Amino acid sequence: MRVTTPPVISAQNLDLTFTTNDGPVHALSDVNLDIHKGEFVSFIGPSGCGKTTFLRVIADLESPTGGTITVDGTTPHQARLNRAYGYVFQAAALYPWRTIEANITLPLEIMGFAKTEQRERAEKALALVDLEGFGKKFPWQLSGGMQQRASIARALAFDADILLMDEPFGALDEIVRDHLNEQLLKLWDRTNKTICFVTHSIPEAVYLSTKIVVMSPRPGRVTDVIESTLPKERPLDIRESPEFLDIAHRVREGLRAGHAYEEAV
Amino acid sequence: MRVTTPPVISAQNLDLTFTTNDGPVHALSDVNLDIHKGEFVSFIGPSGCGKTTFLRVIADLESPTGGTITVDGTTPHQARLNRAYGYVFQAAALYPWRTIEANITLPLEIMGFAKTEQRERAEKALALVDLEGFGKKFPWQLSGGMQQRASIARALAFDADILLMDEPFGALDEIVRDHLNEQLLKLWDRTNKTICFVTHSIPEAVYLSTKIVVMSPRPGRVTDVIESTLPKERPLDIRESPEFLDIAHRVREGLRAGHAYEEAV
Amino acid sequence: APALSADELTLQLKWVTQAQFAGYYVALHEGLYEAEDLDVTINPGGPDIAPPQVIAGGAADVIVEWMPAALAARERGVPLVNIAQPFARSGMMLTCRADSGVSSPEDFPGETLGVWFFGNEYPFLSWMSQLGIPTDGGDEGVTVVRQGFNVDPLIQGQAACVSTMNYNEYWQVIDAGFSPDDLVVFNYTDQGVATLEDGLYVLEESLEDPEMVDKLTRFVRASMAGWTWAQENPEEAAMIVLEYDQTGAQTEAHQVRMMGEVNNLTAGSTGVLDVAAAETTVDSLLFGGDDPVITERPTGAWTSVVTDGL
Amino acid sequence: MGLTGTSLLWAALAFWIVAWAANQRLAGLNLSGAPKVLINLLIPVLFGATLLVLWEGITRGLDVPQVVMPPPSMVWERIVSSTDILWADFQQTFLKAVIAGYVMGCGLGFVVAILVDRSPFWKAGIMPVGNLMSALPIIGIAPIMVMWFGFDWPSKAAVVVVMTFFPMLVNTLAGLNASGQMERDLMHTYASSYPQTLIKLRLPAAMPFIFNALKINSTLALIGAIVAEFFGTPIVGMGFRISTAVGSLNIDLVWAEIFVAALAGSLTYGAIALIERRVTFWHPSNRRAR
Amino acid sequence: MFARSILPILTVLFIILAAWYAGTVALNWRIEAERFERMGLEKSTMEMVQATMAMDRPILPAPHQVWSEFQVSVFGRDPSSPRSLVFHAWITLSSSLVGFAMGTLLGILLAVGIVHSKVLDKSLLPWIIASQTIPILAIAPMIIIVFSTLGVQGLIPKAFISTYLAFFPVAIGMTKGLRSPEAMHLDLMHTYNATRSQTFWKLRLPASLPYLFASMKIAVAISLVGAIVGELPTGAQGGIGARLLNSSYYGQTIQIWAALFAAAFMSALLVYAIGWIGTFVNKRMGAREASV
Ligand SMILES: Nc1ncnc2c1ncn2[C@@H]1O[C@H](COP(=O)(O)OP(=O)(O)OP(=O)(O)O)[C@@H](O)[C@H]1O
Ligand SMILES: Nc1ncnc2c1ncn2[C@@H]1O[C@H](COP(=O)(O)OP(=O)(O)OP(=O)(O)O)[C@@H](O)[C@H]1O
Ligand SMILES: Cc1ncc(C[n+]2csc(CCO)c2C)c(N)n1
Ligand SMILES: [Mg+2]
Ligand SMILES: [Mg+2]
Repeated sequence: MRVTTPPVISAQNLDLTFTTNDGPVHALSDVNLDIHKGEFVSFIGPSGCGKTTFLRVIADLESPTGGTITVDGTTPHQARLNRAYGYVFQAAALYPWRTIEANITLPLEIMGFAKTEQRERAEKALALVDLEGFGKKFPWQLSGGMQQRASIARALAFDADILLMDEPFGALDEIVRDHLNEQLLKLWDRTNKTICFVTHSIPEAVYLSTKIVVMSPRPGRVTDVIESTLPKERPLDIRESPEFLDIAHRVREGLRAGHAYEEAV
Repeated sequence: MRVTTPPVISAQNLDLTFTTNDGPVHALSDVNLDIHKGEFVSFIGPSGCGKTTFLRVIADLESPTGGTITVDGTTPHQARLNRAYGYVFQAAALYPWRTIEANITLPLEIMGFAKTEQRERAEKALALVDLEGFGKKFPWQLSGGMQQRASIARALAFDADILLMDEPFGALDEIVRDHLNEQLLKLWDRTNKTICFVTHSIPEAVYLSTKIVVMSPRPGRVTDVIESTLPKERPLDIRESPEFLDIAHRVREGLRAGHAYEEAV
Repeated sequence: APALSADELTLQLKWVTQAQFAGYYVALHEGLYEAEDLDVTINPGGPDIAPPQVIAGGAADVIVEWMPAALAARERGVPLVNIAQPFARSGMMLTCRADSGVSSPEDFPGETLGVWFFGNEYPFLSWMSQLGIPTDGGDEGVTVVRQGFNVDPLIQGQAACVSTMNYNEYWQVIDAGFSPDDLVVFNYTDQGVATLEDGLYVLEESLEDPEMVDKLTRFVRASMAGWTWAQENPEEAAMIVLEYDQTGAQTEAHQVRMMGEVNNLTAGSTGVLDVAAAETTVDSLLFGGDDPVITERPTGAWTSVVTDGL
Repeated sequence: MGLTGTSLLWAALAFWIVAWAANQRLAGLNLSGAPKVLINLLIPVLFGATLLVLWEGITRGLDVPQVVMPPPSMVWERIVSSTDILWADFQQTFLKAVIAGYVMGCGLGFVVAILVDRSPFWKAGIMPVGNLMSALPIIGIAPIMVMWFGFDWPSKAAVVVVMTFFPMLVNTLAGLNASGQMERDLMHTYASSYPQTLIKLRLPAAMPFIFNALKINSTLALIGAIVAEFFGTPIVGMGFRISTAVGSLNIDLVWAEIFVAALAGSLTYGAIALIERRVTFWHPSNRRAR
Repeated sequence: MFARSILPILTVLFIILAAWYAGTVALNWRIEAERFERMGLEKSTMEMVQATMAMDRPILPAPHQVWSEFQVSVFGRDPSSPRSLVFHAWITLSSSLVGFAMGTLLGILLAVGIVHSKVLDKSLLPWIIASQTIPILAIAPMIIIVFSTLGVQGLIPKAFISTYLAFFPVAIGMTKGLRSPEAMHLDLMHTYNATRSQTFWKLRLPASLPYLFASMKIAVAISLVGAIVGELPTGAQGGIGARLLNSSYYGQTIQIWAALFAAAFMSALLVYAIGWIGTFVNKRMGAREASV
């Protein structure tokens, strides 16, 4: 339906091999994937299958050793210089010497926003992740979940069109996670951002995404791309619907196939 | 049904307040709970509700500030001296300078087992968690999941009747987790141990337990105790049965009630 | 065996092993101490070894020390007594560069002078106080710097004059390419402020014990024999010193030359202290200034009970 | 002799035991807030007092000659009576040589580290050579510096510069690499410029290391300056005084100077540690549990 | 390997050498010029440059002068003769190794005490720090004298000074190391009802070893400095320090530099050796192989 516009992220025959001191590690092999504007794409797969690596290639944090990738129609490098994306790391990676607010304004300072705008945006971002009133605290004074939300706020603050999120909710309990999932869906709905989302949880992937990319390790390949048939409007209890369970089942099957090799080391 | 024998663990009006430099933290409040021999009890609740604290009280790693608790009919202190339980921590906590085997024999060394018996028991424990052949490896040569299994083997090695497990599978992906859940159930079935198991995952709690304890934070209280009606024999696809979903629903409701206050910090 | 029953005695030198102490090394090496039934241990000194402290701590029986330092220590409560004086003359000088414009003591004010401290500063201080020159800088006075271990300050022009011994540092200046004409030398003896150097001192309590006095007498006798030997065989004596030098920094030529100069200072000494010279030393230390080296005339700072027995 | 002699020694030993027991008690107390701070100060002070009493008791009780080791009471008298000398020496050695050398040495080490850090090539070249240089015993450097920079305090400052330069260089370089990969990647995703990353990430992350070097250097600098004064000085300065006082058997003055040195060193160290606490308040070693 | 580590070192060394030669000419120029002037000689610039690099007692000797002195006094002489640097290096090495061993032991004991006793923890640390602000060279002569009063001479007093310097980094590092096990690892021992000594031997000690080796590297370097300092007051009894001092006393700059380099070289070797032992032990303890 959206295929008329060019994809926001497009990978062709992408290949990435790390050279380590005990031989090369083939982290990504022949990955082909198009992601269009406004899509919510989840990446799922066993540990070490290359999910993080793929996100890092998009973010110009790794250079592919083969194939091509474009982001926003240009190279990842140019896209990074254009500040085309916000990145949420697997861990919160907040700077302990900055308050939560100062952590959120960090990218804004670097990108040269005015002081007042910095403050405004930080406030808005804090509100988005339900952290009003915690701006003056230091990271270690917050729980792990709150820290993770602060790091999401930081990625949201400068309002890039692409959001790259690497297992942002890994450390949270199910209820908080559900809540943040809902919030994220709302945000995505409202802003029409393109979101790439790595997760280990099948229900989470199914609940959030318009497209689920299943990967398998050694070398990291895309084994399945599942387009979700769920509606855009998704109450939490959609997760008990047969359609949901169906997609979840398909994802689980795809994953199990990947595991057939032997379990990840 | 089993109420004729005295409970293995019994808490009455248990209370625990931490004094910290910014005021007291009420971690456990008026907890009443009986756990009988051979039960598999899961603790579930939002972050910071006192699950770990409760396990630590049983293990004599914290002293309650009110109420009473007996373990094996005696005080937790005496029970610890009797080496009545094995404890599996939230992280694997293997000693990096010891091989997997030496990690498993660590408690045996301390408890003064004979060398040959140490080796035998280590071998048996390794087999129990599917780690035959990895005894001579060092922890970092194993994946996170394998490390966690090694730490379970370590707790099993000295064959205590009580097993305290604090989110042992938190860091694993779903497929590996399912596998370990199955193994754990088999072990429990075979040995008739009493298991206290902390988890964040509702399906996991429901799948494993004979009894699910739902807790809520601030102060940590037991809000619901759900006796499972599932049979002892539990194939993985029992999780798609209506009975299972029913219990899961009840747990989720209990949890949500706990969250109503405000989310955990 | 005599070696077993020999009386033990420890001698603490004032400085490192060099021809300045040749008499003692010769006596040790040639068996002169052994002949007196003595088992002598010679401990070399160094820049931070204060022999009076060593003897007060009980780590030596006899020390080689300059009389000003010994008298100063006496005032500080270490009852040192001179028992013999092998050095009849003083070898201390102040050596100046001719190109610094210093040709007489009147030229000192405003100049920078290098001085040894650590108990060796007393002759200089008493000389300056006799001249009435303050030593705390300024146009009227001289700027004193604590000279390090060598004569580099003079060679490099950091000081107009430095302290030298005529048997040692003076020759280092010459070796560095200065000819005697490039230098102006103030000999402390010529300036009338000679002080006695390199005497043998013990604690008062040693002299209360007749046996110890006998031991010391034998020691002084053997040591003086060593000095005489050194007078007669300067080159061999220098070689003996080199043999005892554990640092390997000394050179043969230097030690032979030093031996010659030192022999000039010990010439004619029998070990007996010249009381007149000692009184001169005391006078020059007591004299002048608001800050004399010693405050009152010492009593009992020297004795002849040991040399009487020679 | 009566009371002096051995009874004094026994009294000192008794005091030691009593003080130890008192400390055992104090350390066992479970307090918080102001009393706790007080106790934490009191315990080491009591411990120090014990050492002094033992020292006094042993020197007096065993009749140790005061030219070998004077009792602390005598040292104290000397401190009080010679404040002018001590102050002049302190000025010469500490206020001039140590501070100048410390500031220059640490500053230079810091600047060079920042410059070198940009180039792996220079880093790979300078680090091993730097390690070798910091292994040079400074006693050897001191006479050379006196030769080069003259007798007054600049030569002492130069020794201090040499001594403090390498610890600062090595620590700053290590500190600049202390920021985590993920934190640096974060900056990279913002397309942050080099100076921005330096100021906003790498320097703050390096602070614990830099303060480590500042602390090490604060004791090194004092020792270095004093030692350097053994190789030629004008006739003022702590090292000068110590060595001449040994020569003239004013051992009480020696200990008075040592006291001043230890006091100055400890206070400097304490001050830097205090600043460190304020600057690196965020570091896990400085913050109490949540 | 070459481009990544050797080439940069060579480049830096080359720059140092170049600066050194330049410094030789610059620093020695005036004295040579004055000397020739006193001798009434006229010299060309080239001759002057050569002269500055061939002085007997230069302010700064040229690298090749130092090197040839080093070679001669290390390889060219009987190692048992006091003229050989090997002779002196051995004297210094033996007392610094003894001091290092004692310092390490003392540091470990203090750390064990601090970790296990609340009183020691609270009372000792400030004084351990204060002890290091005492200028050791100032008391070195007195230590030598106090020891000789007790009848102990030679190696032990020097080793004591090394001990005094070396115990500090070990005590600090080891305290940190013994406290490095995470709470969880300690709790684990607690659940086994392990005794204090079991916890020490099976947990605290192995966990502290990396810290121990890191601080031993610092300690071995400064124990060498301590031994050299201890040799200064007893100037005539051999050792690198005595050599330095006597060379200085006789203005033998070239000898000073050669001795200095011998000391630096020895110290680098010791540090390297400790590092090597540390790596070996670490490997035996199953540490990950370092990537570099
Ligand atoms: N910098 C690197 N150097 C060498 N190998 C690397 C590097 N980064 C990742 N790898 C390897 O590449 C593979 C893919 O890693 P990646 O981090 O992308 O996995 P992942 O899917 O994100 O796993 P997880 O779920 O555990 O986060 C792994 O085998 C990993 O060990
Ligand atoms: N040693 C301690 N000192 C002070 N407060 C503590 C301590 N340990 C735990 N707490 C507090 O007690 C409460 C309960 O903590 P606990 O670790 O038992 O939670 P939990 O249920 O295990 O949470 P999680 O799911 O995050 O592991 C929390 O608010 C926590 O901050
Ligand atoms: C730091 C230092 N102090 C004193 C002397 C002087 N000194 C002591 S004994 C003696 C006679 C031997 O030449 C001399 C000159 C020195 N050179 N260096
Ligand atoms: Mg990843
Ligand atoms: Mg917990």
